[in-house]
Amino acid sequence: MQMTGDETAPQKALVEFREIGKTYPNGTVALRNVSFQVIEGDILAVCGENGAGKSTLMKILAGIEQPTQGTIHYEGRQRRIADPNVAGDMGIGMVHQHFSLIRSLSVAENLALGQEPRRGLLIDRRAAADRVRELAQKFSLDVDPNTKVGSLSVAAQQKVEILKALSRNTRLLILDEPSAVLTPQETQELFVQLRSLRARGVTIIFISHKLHEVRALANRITVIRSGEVVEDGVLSEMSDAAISKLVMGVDVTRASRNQRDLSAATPVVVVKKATVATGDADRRIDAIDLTIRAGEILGIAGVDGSGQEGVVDLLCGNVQPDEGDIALLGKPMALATTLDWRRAGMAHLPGDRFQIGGAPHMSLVDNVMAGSHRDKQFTRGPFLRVGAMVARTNELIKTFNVRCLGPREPLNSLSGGNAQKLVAAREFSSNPKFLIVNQPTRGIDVAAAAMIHGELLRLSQNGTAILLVTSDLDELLQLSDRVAVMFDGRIAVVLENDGLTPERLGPFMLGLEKTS
Amino acid sequence: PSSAQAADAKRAIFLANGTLGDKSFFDSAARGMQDAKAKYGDDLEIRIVEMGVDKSKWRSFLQDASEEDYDLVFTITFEIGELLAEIAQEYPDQNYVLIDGFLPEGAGDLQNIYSVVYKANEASYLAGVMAAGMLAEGTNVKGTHLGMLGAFDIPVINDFFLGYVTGAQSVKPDVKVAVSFAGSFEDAARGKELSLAQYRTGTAIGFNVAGLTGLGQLDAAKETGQWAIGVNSDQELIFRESDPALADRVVTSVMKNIDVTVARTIDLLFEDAVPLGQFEALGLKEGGVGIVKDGVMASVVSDDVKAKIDAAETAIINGDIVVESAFGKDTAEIEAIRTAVRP
Amino acid sequence: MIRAAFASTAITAGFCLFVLLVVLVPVALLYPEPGEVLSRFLLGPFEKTRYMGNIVELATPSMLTALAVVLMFRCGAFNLGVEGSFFLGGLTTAAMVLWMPLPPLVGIPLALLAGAIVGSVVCGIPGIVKATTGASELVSSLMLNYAAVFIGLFVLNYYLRDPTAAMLSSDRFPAEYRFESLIPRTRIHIGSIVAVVACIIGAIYLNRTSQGLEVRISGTGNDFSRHLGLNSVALNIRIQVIGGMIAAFAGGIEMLGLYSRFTWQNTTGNGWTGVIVAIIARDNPILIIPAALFIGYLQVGGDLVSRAFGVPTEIVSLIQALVMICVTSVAIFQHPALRKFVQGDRGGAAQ
Amino acid sequence: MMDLAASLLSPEFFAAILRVSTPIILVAMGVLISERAGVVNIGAEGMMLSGAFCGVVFSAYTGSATVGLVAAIVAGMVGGLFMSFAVHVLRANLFLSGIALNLAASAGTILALFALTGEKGISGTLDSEVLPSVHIPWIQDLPVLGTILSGHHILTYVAFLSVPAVAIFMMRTPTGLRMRAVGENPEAAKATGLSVIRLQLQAFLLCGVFAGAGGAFLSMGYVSWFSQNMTAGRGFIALAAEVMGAGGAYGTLAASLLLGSVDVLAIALAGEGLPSELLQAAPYVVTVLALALYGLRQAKQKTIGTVH
Ligand SMILES: Nc1ncnc2c1ncn2[C@@H]1O[C@H](COP(=O)(O)OP(=O)(O)OP(=O)(O)O)[C@@H](O)[C@H]1O
Ligand SMILES: Nc1ncnc2c1ncn2[C@@H]1O[C@H](COP(=O)(O)OP(=O)(O)OP(=O)(O)O)[C@@H](O)[C@H]1O
Ligand SMILES: [Mg+2]
Ligand SMILES: [Mg+2]
Repeated sequence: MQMTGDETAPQKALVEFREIGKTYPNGTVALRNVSFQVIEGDILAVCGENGAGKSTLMKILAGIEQPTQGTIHYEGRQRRIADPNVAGDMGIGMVHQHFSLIRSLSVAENLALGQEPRRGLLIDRRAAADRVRELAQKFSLDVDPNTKVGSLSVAAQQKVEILKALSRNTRLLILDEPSAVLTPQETQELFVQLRSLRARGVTIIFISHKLHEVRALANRITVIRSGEVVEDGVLSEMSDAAISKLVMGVDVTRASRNQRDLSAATPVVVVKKATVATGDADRRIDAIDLTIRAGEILGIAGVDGSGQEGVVDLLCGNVQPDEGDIALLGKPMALATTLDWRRAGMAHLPGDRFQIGGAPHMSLVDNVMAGSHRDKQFTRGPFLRVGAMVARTNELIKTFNVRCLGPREPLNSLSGGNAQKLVAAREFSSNPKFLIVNQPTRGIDVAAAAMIHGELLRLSQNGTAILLVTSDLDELLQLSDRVAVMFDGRIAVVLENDGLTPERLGPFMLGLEKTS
Repeated sequence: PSSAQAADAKRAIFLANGTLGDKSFFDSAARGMQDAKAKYGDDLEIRIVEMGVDKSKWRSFLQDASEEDYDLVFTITFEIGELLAEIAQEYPDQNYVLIDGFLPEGAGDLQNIYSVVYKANEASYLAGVMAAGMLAEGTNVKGTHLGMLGAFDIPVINDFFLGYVTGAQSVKPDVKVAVSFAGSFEDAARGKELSLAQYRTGTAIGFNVAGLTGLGQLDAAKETGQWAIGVNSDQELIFRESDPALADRVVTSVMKNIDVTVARTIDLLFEDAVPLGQFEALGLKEGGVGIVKDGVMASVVSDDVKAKIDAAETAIINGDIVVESAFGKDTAEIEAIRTAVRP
Repeated sequence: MIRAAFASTAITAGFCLFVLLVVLVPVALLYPEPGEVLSRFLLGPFEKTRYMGNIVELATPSMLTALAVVLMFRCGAFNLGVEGSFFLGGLTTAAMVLWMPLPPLVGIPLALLAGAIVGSVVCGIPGIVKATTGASELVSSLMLNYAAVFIGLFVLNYYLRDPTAAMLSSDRFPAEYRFESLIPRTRIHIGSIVAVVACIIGAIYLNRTSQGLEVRISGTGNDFSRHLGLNSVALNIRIQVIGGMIAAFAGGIEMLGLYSRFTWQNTTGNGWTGVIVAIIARDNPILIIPAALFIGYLQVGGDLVSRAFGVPTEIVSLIQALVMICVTSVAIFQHPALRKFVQGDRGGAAQ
Repeated sequence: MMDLAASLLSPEFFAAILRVSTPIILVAMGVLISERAGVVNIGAEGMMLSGAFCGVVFSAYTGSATVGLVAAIVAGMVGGLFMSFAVHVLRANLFLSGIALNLAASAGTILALFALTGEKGISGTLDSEVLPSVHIPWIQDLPVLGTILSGHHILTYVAFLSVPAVAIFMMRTPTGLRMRAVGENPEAAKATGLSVIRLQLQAFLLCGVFAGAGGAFLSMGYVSWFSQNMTAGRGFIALAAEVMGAGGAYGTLAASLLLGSVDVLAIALAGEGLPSELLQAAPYVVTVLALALYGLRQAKQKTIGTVH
């Protein structure tokens, strides 16, 4: 852990953590004895597995949580960061892992919140809007001050978040997994902007689970494991393997796909000219044709909001097509509800595990058994066989390596990655004929992601037809047999994945190229 | 307060099957208790207990009172008669008084209850005579007919109504009476709004039988310059000091003298002469009911009308006039009478 | 696990007592014999069989209304129609008993069933309105409570009234329809047993049946149940109808258990008590039983001091209001020190 | 029947609507503020009752209607403090705290009235003041409009003026913006540095201001005394109006006026021989119908809105 600095720049610490410890009121020890420095002008990557304590540490720095032990020194002086306002005054801005925007308010209102420009007693709306334009121009982030945040795409919301964090003369910008919800293009764009911020003298702390992003952006890295700092140094001096081992404590092997010819396999899902013209604009689809065969993983690529969600809605029964046909193993499904789809053998791992994929306040047993709670195996007449359910849950917890205190704990006591594994366990274990996976590894650590990837490949080998929607192109290309690229609610092209590259997909994703 | 009581003091308890502050029967009975206390001092121990509106709890209050050797347990209103009869059977050694309520049929031979009802219809008859008299004279009234504001369409209230109507008809056979019900005993604002609607559509004199809701009528009368008639307590007196202009609009009030009955019964207790096992219906003759004559009425009502009232009173006392009662009439009969006099 | 559960119950009970004391002592000091006031309030309810009977009598309807509330809350419906359902249930049961000349063995269940069905509309309609139009069930059920009372009074006045009775009431129920007291010197009737059993069944239903699991899932919000393909709209309506039926059934039981004729002229407050009990029971059907008994105990204790010392009923209401707030106070119940004490050394293990 | 039609079209009928709606509007504005800040206030009824009581008592002892109104408002705010203490400090259930406030206000006002006057029912013996009515120059001389619009209680005008004021407050002022943020997403608001508790406390206090004024309207103008439980459920009606208005000030005004109109209609029909019970049920049934229709329209608009 020898720190050989960058000779050219002066080594001035902007922030110094001294023996920070944090125990949450429920007894969870999130951090213990964390000590390291953030050097002024650096882009520091903070890495670590799910639940390692990264967000907690950053929340402490941003004044949202208070440490239960230790001190923070900012510009050489010990400071107590009592609340987010203090942090703001100190020049610390944070982009949260889960957005802290108010959806019904406009961009300008969101940015002004807490420090509204006034004209008399009222908010000076024009000044607020001007402030947004000014900031947007200064940081070359393009947003319209008067649109409602709720109607913005995720990427645009991310920009608003960043602008908000920068809106108070910010000298230290913290980004907690900013890229988790972005497409690769958007991520690239974000990085350009972050670099230019650094050039303006803003120090940046950046949390990510994606090593290549860390490499592309950061110059230093701090690795946290189980609430303790296990590495703190210059990035260029460390190999990927070393970092990955530091993060996980073990080596992680990536699952990989065998090239297969599936053209003769039974078509499981057949979609013909399906159109959905109502509902949210970015969920509409237009004359979609798709076939997914038994054992095949069909990946869907596309810029966020190109209609991927619409396809998922359509194939899990959330919406019925206005026009066109769908069949599952020859059975017409155009009018089918979610329940019909599930009965016919569909399973679905959604993007949002706490809202859609599970009930945060219910126990792990309830979360795992929901859906199979009417199976003969787990019922006796109208009654549940609780013993059998608990046994089954324990079994799945074991096979999917879910880290938890026990099956009776609530789902929200799990970290994001472990919750995702639990939801995956429920969906994957039903032996689906057709499986939809939507952003399966968003925001979860490398080991958990590898485990889920392995399971997906295993299922496909057993004949499950899988629809994979992901904005992570590496993941997409690693797992898919074929890739359908969507643009503006249509399928622009379907490509065999025989050595496809992101560059090959790019023009289709951006609508520059089209083949029917 | 018990320390100062004489050892052989008489003990009486009043169980209000509701809450005090109704400006009506409960308050009146409580007043009677207090009058008696003032009279007998340490020789009398009184207790006033509110049983609340939850009817399922009344029985246990009665049972408790029965087990604590009071000399007399007072209860009032029609709602409790049946329950009291059951309790009285359960505690044959305890003595009770039921005021303003009937015992159920077949309970008549209970020897430990003294029960009293009022002929409110008789006093209302006088109010009707007065109102119709003023209307017929037309000198200081504005409007074409009479009005009444009730809380609910229930027998006790309809009994007032019937007396009022028949009294009015005796003076002015074609008299019309508008009737509104508020659906509450506590909503004075609604009482006022209903009364305003009546006064604005031709009601000259209103009669309120609706507890606190009814007081809203007085405010409406003040605002429109019309007349009101109160009930169960002298409503003029409530406001005489604080709002004379409003008090001036209350011509009279129809009284059930519950306080008098309570105090008198306690007198009888000291004489060991409570007529247990008996039932009395107190009307004008017995002084159990009446109308307030010495307030606004004295100056506002003409001697001619006053004479009519006195004549009617005498006739009722002599038994020459028998005023109809709403008790025992079914809903359709009452409704028919209301329809007949609707303006 | 069991030790913790037991300790937590014991602490809850001890705490309720503590709060009660804190609120009660200043009031007691206003009276010449404060000690007597206290002991009357706290111990009085256990002095006589009859008082304990009163506790149970008061707890019986609120157990059932609380169960109705818990079921609806757990399903995500903030429906306060129990008050109106209770009223209409009582009225309909009374009407059936009076109109249907059947032997009690058939007549009573039939009357209760009819009451349950008619009374269920007050909770059911807001459920249906919510499902079809999205209008808040909280507000429409509050409004329907009032409507139910007035419509009920209309029926009473025009169709059920006993003209020979001096008050607005129905005819007397035939004696054989009224529930008999199970324990001498009390009016504890079969309904109390029914209520306890219903709470137990409610707990089994919620926690141990497939449909109960669906109810709980629906209660957590729409997305997850939609993801699973559950028809939570239909389930929601069904639960609100069932909730209404339970509350209305409670009204019928109250009617046949404690009354000899229908005499209600307003809602009885049993629905609101049910809401209070449900919240105190933290939406757990089994905890309804002690919570309802606790509220009944407060009422009986309050009544006793108001009878014995003339403490105004209003003071008793104030005490009850404060105690209610305190026993649901998270700040107190989940205070770290208290939790630590209850959970023993379980704390730091969460990793 | 002719009479009825005439009375329904009379200016007095419309004036009555304004009068009957006033307390609903005032309290609904308070409920709106607290609801938008994320704390639905079931206790508005209790705040209103305390306001009605304190207005009478303080105006009687000081001889000043203004002091009475201020006292009513302060009483409402004390109710707000009570709610905030229960919800934020004790962290008790919001619903239950509201129910408890209603209970406490009902019991507390009766006790206090008894302590002051020896009466539990009515403050008739207190010589309390009423707030003035306002005659608007010019308008009062107009034939029909004069009766409808002029000569109302001052708080009626305040109620109507408070609607745009609340709209501007919620939509255009920093505090209103912050309250909406806290109500919509407390976590996010907290991360932004807003104090959720302080803003919700302010919302409770403002709700108390309006509810207290609504109570003062009842006891210092509508009638000129306090009587037990005189609010008679108007706090709950205000809650309904706010929901029907979907949280917007103008929508809430419209809903309050609708509820007021139905009530006044029922009052006008009271003498027409319909069963009184059914007339009394009517406003509540209409409320539910209106809620349903409004919900239906909302749902429809949503689907239409998204097609384009
Ligand atoms: N509010 C909280 N209350 C209790 N425990 C918490 C809370 N927030 C986080 N924790 C726990 O603290 C630990 C660290 O969480 P933290 O959010 O810092 O992890 P992380 O490193 O950000 O993980 P991820 O990569 O999944 O974002 C975890 O065990 C988590 O369960
Ligand atoms: N009050 C709490 N009690 C217990 N655990 C909590 C609490 N609040 C948050 N946590 C847990 O702390 C963990 C960290 O929270 P955080 O918001 O950083 O999500 P996360 O783990 O990073 O998930 P993801 O990265 O998938 O969004 C979560 O797993 C969450 O369940
Ligand atoms: Mg995190
Ligand atoms: Mg994460």
